Amino acid sequence: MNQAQVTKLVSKLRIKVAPEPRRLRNPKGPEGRLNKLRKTVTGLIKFERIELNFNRADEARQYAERLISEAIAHGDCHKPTMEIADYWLLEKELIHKLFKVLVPRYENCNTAFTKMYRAPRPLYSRNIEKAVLELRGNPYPSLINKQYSNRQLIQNVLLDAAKYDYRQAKYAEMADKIGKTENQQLNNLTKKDEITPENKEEQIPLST
Amino acid sequence: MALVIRKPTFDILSAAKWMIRKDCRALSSLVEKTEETEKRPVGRRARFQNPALEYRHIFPEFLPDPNPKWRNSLREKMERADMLKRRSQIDIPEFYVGSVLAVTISDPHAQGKTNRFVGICIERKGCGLRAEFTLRNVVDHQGVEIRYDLYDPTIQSIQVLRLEKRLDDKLFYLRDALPEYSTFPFDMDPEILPEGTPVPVNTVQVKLKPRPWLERWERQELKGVANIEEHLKEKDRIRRELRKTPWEKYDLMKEYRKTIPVEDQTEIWGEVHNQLNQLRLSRKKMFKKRPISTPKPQLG
Amino acid sequence: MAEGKPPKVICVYNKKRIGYIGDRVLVAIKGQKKKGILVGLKQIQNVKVPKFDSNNVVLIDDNGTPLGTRIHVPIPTILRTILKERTHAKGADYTKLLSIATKFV
Amino acid sequence: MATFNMKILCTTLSKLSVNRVTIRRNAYYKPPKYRPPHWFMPKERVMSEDMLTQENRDFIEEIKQDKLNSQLALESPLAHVDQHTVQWTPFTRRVGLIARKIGNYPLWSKDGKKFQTTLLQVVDNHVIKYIPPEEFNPMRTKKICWKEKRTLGCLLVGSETVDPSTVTKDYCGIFNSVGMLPKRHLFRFMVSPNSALPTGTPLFATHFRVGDYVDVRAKTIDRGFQGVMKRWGFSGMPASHGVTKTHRRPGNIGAGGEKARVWPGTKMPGHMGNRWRILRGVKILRINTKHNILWMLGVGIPGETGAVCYLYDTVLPLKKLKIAPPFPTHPASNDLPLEYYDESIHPFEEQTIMFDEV
Repeated sequence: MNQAQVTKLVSKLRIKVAPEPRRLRNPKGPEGRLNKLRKTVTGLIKFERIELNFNRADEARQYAERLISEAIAHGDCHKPTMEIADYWLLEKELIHKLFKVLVPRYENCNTAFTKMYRAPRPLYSRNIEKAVLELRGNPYPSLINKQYSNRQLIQNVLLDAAKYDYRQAKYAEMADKIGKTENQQLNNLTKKDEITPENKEEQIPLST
Repeated sequence: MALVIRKPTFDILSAAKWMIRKDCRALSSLVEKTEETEKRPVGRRARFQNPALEYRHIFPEFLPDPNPKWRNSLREKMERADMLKRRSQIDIPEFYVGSVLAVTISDPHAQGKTNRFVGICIERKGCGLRAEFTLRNVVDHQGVEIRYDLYDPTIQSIQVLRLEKRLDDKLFYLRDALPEYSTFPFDMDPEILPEGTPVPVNTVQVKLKPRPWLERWERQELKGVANIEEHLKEKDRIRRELRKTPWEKYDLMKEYRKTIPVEDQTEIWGEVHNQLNQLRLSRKKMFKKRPISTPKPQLG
Repeated sequence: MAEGKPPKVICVYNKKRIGYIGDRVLVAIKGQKKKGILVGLKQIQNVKVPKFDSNNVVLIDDNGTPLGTRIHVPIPTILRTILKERTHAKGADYTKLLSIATKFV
Repeated sequence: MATFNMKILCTTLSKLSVNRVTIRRNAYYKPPKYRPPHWFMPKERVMSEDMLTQENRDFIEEIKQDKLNSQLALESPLAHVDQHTVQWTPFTRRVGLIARKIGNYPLWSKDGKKFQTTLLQVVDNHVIKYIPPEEFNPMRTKKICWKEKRTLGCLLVGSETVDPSTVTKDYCGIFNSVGMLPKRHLFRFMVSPNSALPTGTPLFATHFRVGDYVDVRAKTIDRGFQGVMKRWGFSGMPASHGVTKTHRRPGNIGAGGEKARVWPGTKMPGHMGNRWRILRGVKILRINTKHNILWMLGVGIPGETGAVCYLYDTVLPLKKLKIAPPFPTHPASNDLPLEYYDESIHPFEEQTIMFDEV
């Protein structure tokens, strides 16, 4: 049970992070892995939508999210953040894009900054899984057409009807519950009349 | 004629419908816009300025182990509750690696059933109830190190004799350093810092004994060691260059997997800090009348 | 370890042949074989048990009386119970060593 | 005329061809007796993307919430049945619990020793169904001695209510028939007939008492394909002194002569872990009644953090229950103390431990 590091403050990522990092094996070892990921992150920030192997896309997505969250958290006059941005973005004009375009775009975004889809696999082949990685709010047309507010779908129509019945049943239930409480108050009122007729007034305003 | 009448009415109808739909959309969008302003979360930068985050330096063991395999919110909550119960019984002061502590434990093996040890804290590790720290001292020219559990119920008192920080967060090189840097008299009286002063950083540069050393100190970026270079041979310098990993500084995910994110931390400190404050205030009232002595310039 | 080569532990008298605090050992010192008790080790110890910068041994003879008269290094307090448990009525009495110890840590 | 009839008879008989159905009846073949228990239904459902509008989704959430509240409001049927009608004997077998392993941290004993403990949380367990012994004929395996088991009934216990929309319909059917929401884990406990429980009774951590011993059955951590040194604890070969190309390998696997073959059961590299194992005689040190958490002594409980494990009363002769436990189970009551401690454990809110002069 080792102690968490307290020197740096990190904002939480809104994507699923695997417990162990992927090695992305290559001749240069860990340094080569980071160089590979630098190229992918640079491409993602530059083209805003890229298609590549799933493993590399998933790792690069984590690093891109972390880079954008650092840029948002510390802004552009924080020296270590500038060094990190300089290391991670090979084309230096993308640093301006990061701080001037992406930071205002994701300033108040409380969901993930990137989206990743599994690319369709060609059928009879053994090649590797592909994935499409894109920044949220990119200028391209959307890849999936979500008909959310489509009322005419059969399930929506049926659910609306079910909702109506359910609400009616609930209101009916509440109505007769109130009815029951009322006639309870009435009969214990009648009981009280025989015992103490004079303090009748205080009770009536109370019950109405 | 009918046709003619029907056509304009049709236009009016569709226009009216268009207007209504536009209004309600405008209305609804208006409504949404106002809702959105309230719902808009606090900006990300503000989340970093939360004052409770400073507690992470004073109580590092309250942050759980960041390994996702062992994370469980209920177990952490129970562990924090137990830690606070233990802290209500004994005052665990604020101390860092490099401060000089005096620990008194009830020891069944010793004659007087209590055992007091004074030493410099060279390491503080572990989280939750497993947090522990190591004290080092030179007694009769023999270096002695003792490990203590922070939340061990047999600890009677932990007293900070000198509260200070060092340039490194682990002082293992004191084992290879000259003995004068880790000798502290047992009857050393505590130096009380005036209220509210920041924790002083002792920038002493320690002198190491000649090789052979216990660890390869030249490969760790140590700031608190003076004479590493004079003990090195050429092959050590070459091997140091080979082993260097300059890219790890930029590995964002490696750093992310070692820390607890800000959102989790604010949750933890929100739950814990008022109880910790009450414990501190109650302790401060008890020690109001102590005389304030200025810290004597001491070696090491 | 006044002069000459430092003493060398030849054998540890326990089942696992690994020396822990309070174990009896056979030590080769200045060409002779002597018995001794480990009083301080560089090994990582349990919580609240002190660990030293050098391995320290106190030479004793067969029935537990220490050969020397003074102990320079501090002695861990846990040794008092370990040696008490180890001394049996008839066998060697190891607690004599504790009586000449100057400082307990 | 007769011969004519005979001829017709023969032709009809010859048309009646009886094809020979061969049933394999040779001695050593026995049809396999394995079959899943009769309440087994496929559980996982393929989550399809049903494009609902936001209101409809909220409506579905609302219905789930109402059902959950109604189930929580369900009052335990044990309250009516008074406890003392049924007598506990050392031979009756009580129902067990389904718990989730949530981590481990140390506790200290009254004489200052540190015990590593494992925390098990009993997440809302409910009895689903009781099957009496005559109806219950479980899958026969050679290992379990059947004579004694024939007298045991089966009690289905479910834990951790799950969202009904993520589970298949016929898995929900098991629970709807009993008026409960579907549960993530469903497990059977072989219990003696007199410790049967009505359906819907909640089971709590106070079913066991502090200081009792318990058997824990769970799947061990899945370590994948492991070599001989980690899987069987071989010592391997030295790393130097001229050893070539074999440091962690098993070495010799058999003898010569007529034994010159590999015996079944030879320890070799292979898949390690993810097997059901029982850890017997685990002591309970502390119980939290609010969150239903049990602190078990030791870290040997199989499974990683978050794994599910089943708790039974122990069968070890020396650690068996001697005095009557809460039988058939502890009734739901909210005036219980928050924490129960074993007498050897030092609670954290107590004073620092002092050893007095002997």
